[in-house]
Amino acid sequence: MAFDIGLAVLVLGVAVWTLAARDTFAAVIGFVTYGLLLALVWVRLAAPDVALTEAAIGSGVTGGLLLGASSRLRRAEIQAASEKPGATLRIAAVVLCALVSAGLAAIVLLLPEPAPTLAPEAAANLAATGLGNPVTAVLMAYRAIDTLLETVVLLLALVGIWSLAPDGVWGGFPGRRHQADAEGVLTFVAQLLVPIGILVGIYIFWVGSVAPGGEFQGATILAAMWILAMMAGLVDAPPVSRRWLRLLLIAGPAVFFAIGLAGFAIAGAFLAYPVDYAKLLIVTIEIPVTLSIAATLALLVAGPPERAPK
Amino acid sequence: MSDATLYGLCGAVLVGLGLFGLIVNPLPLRKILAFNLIGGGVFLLFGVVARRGAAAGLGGDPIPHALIITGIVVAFAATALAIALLLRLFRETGRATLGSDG
Amino acid sequence: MNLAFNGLTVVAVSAGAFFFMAGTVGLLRFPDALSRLHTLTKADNLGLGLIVLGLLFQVEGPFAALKLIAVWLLTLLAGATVTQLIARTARPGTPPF
Amino acid sequence: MPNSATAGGFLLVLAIVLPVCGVLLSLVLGGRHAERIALILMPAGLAIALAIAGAVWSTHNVLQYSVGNWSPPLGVAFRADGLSTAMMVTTAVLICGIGLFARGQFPSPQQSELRAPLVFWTLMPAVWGALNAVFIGGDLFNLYVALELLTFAAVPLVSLDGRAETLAAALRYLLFALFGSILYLLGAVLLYGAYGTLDIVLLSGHIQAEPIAWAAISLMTTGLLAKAALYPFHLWLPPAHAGAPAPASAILSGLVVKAPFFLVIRLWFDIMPRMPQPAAAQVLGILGAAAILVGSVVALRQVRLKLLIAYSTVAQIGYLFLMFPLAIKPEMGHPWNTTAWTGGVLQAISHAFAKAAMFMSAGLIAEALGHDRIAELSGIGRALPITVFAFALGGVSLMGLPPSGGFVAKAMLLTAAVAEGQWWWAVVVLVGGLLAGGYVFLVLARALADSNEPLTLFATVSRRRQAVVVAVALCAVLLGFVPLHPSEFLQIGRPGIAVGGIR
Repeated sequence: MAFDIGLAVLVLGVAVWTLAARDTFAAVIGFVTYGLLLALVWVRLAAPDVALTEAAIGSGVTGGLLLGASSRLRRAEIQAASEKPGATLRIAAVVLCALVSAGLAAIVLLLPEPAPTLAPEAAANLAATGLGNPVTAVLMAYRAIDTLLETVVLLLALVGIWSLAPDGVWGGFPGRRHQADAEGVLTFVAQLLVPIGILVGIYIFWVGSVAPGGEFQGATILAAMWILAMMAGLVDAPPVSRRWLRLLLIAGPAVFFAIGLAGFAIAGAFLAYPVDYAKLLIVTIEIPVTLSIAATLALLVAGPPERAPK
Repeated sequence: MSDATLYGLCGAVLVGLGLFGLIVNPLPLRKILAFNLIGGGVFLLFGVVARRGAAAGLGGDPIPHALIITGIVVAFAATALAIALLLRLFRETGRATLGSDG
Repeated sequence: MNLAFNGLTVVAVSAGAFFFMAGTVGLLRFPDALSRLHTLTKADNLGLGLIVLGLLFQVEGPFAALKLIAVWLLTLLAGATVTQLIARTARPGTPPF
Repeated sequence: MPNSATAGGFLLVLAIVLPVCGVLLSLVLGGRHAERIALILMPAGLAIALAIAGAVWSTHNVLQYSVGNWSPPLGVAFRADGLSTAMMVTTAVLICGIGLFARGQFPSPQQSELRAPLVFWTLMPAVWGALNAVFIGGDLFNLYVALELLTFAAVPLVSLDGRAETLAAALRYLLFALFGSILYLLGAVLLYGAYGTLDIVLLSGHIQAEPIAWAAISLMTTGLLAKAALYPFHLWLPPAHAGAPAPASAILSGLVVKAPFFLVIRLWFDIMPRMPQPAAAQVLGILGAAAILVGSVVALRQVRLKLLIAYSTVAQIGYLFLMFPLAIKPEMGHPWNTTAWTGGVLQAISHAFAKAAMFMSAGLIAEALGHDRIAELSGIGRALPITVFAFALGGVSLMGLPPSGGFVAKAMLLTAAVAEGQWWWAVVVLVGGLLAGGYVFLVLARALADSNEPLTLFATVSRRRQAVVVAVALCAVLLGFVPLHPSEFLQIGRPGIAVGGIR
């Protein structure tokens, strides 16, 4: 229990520091630390899947994105510092936020004692999905429609980011051309880490059906490796107009829809799986979805096209 | 005072802190950062609800765990779009602020 | 026999903890991002190495020992990569990419 | 578990799957195929919406479908009652109209692929699919994902032409939308913590009037009000809707803003029917009244036409929320409640058509004149008579003059207000109508005045696009012939409502 109190205080301390830091670069570093500490909290709350996701996406890729943005916006910060809001707004904000926190804290203490839960029902139906990991069963079977719509949400976010490209370079290369000298440490270390990272990503995706892990965490690690390869100058981001890239991006949702619609014929309902083929179908969906999400996350970080196509 | 309740209180304070950062800080990049803090707090509350619902041999209720994973991925997509908009605004106008009000 | 192992573990882990403490002090006191990164990588390599060394004595099978060493090696590799990337971003003046 | 779906459940799935598959296809094929795919989707989606309406009307019962054969609370259910079917048909008809109108503005070239056309023709079906997902969703987290789908499809539409102020408007819109959806999610978390389910029907069974339920509902309502741009949260709407290209602002103001309003209805009328909350409903009414007054007054002082119409949207959203104090009563069966309920829904539908017509006609005027400054609109009435006529028809519905949907909606709100003794809402409705008349006539007077020097038109506007705008405006007028008593169709699915009426 003492460890939990220490961890909770540390998380709050880092959060306060992230808000109070004057320099955005320091705030982003604080945010990444906050994300990793939160991953520790998830382990303490017996949610390993969420801990993986929080570490990989919550603090990893988001942290990388914020880091890149803070360094690009460093020049704009000097003249913006003057726009501090008035004292009255700050006091009102403090009062409002204190009320919100106090209310939420009171509610946490008021939560009903025999906590209502769906765990028994989820565990009972686990056999029908042929999966070992109940979280993956919820994501891919019980609430498969949420996961399906979420892959489409990622795709729309990417279309939204691509729509910010200047008209002249549409169809061109996203982001800037990263340079790194060939003999440098970064290139060497990247060449060593990328294969290992891909191996770890595939393992985490594969183990997801029986143990903590899954497609989102595995896809994020694969995306991180692609981002690392791009930033180390090993490979350049593919131009946006490439047909294979767009096929790769929509492969996940397309297969998900196809098998979902096939469910009408073979299992009587949309996104339903026949009991004895359930795991096979789910894994058949998860492979393209993992590849699509990995590509989408990497291109979300790369940003809109900035260099004209050849 | 189980550890779930402790983290619940921690989540409640995180939501308040993030809300304060979102309202007060004029820089959009810091607002996005504060938004991610609130997201962390809300998901922490959801995790506490899951931990309290531990039953049938599971460490926690799997439904909220799956919803939190979906929520984290959606929150990342939102952060990526907001930052792309901000960077394009900065390239167009040389300013990284939202003009007069917040 | 395990008394000796326990003794070695305590010594190694506390040495590791000392290096982490040294790294944290460095993080707080050094002026700019680059020198801070330098101290952190030191704490990471040596501190974690010593802690892993200390834990090797407590582990029950060779497979778990290999897993611990793999964790250390992967942390080293990932740490070096991340340090390079952050250093490139944090270097004032020159455009990062 | 046998799927408790009625026969038409398959249609509900198609209503979401078809548009989203269209998005995937147009992203891969790209180029001119995106426009062709969108044009194929329009009649197909309209047919599905009408088929769902037919199924709901014939069975006179809610169309329910459990996805994946997992019935709630474990799985997610789709439900289409009278209200969601009416909104789906409105969305289908309006998207077809806007799609035809947009063909002139976003022509996709034969061989190469341009940015704006591809993005528009990809995101329009995405908005459609997201709206359908919001209208038939039966699970609070599923509705959260549908709301995010809608936000990510709508925000890029605002900054489609890449100007600096539209980028700032899109960023502010996104920040408000994220603030809204995180509060909504927080409320959903508390409801799950207290009652162990996120399904709307199950929740309405479990929920009691206890502090945790009040906190969750107020958080979710605040979040949804931020997304629906009701007064004090309306700052982001005018620059975003005015900055977007004409078809995009028609979609944003006509349809996208209605989705969070629809969810507030789901919250207040479906989840908490038995909880006594007349006082809280008065707060919503007061915010609505404030939105009407602020929106209308600021609209009167606008210099640019598109900003005037955007502020008019802020005002008309206020009307939508007047429905809550009038239609919410502990004993829900009272006939006046169903009158106010029907009036509120009709206001949402007629405003969608009227506002879309006004934004599209403003787009045509801006295209023809090269600017949309109201002061220099004189002579446009002679140059583009059909467009100005369509703008006037939309204005008639906004003001609430017969025969228009706006009139029927406002009349029902008025009768319900007077019959229930809450006369102050009647005063607000009348003042709002006068102010709306003010800014519509302001524009029409300038447009119909004949200018002394000859008008130079930048671009000739095709007659076909003007005909589409008039057709959409006529839809708003045709709604005026809806009978003045609570419609039986909208009552399908309401818990235990006696369909009384004004005799």
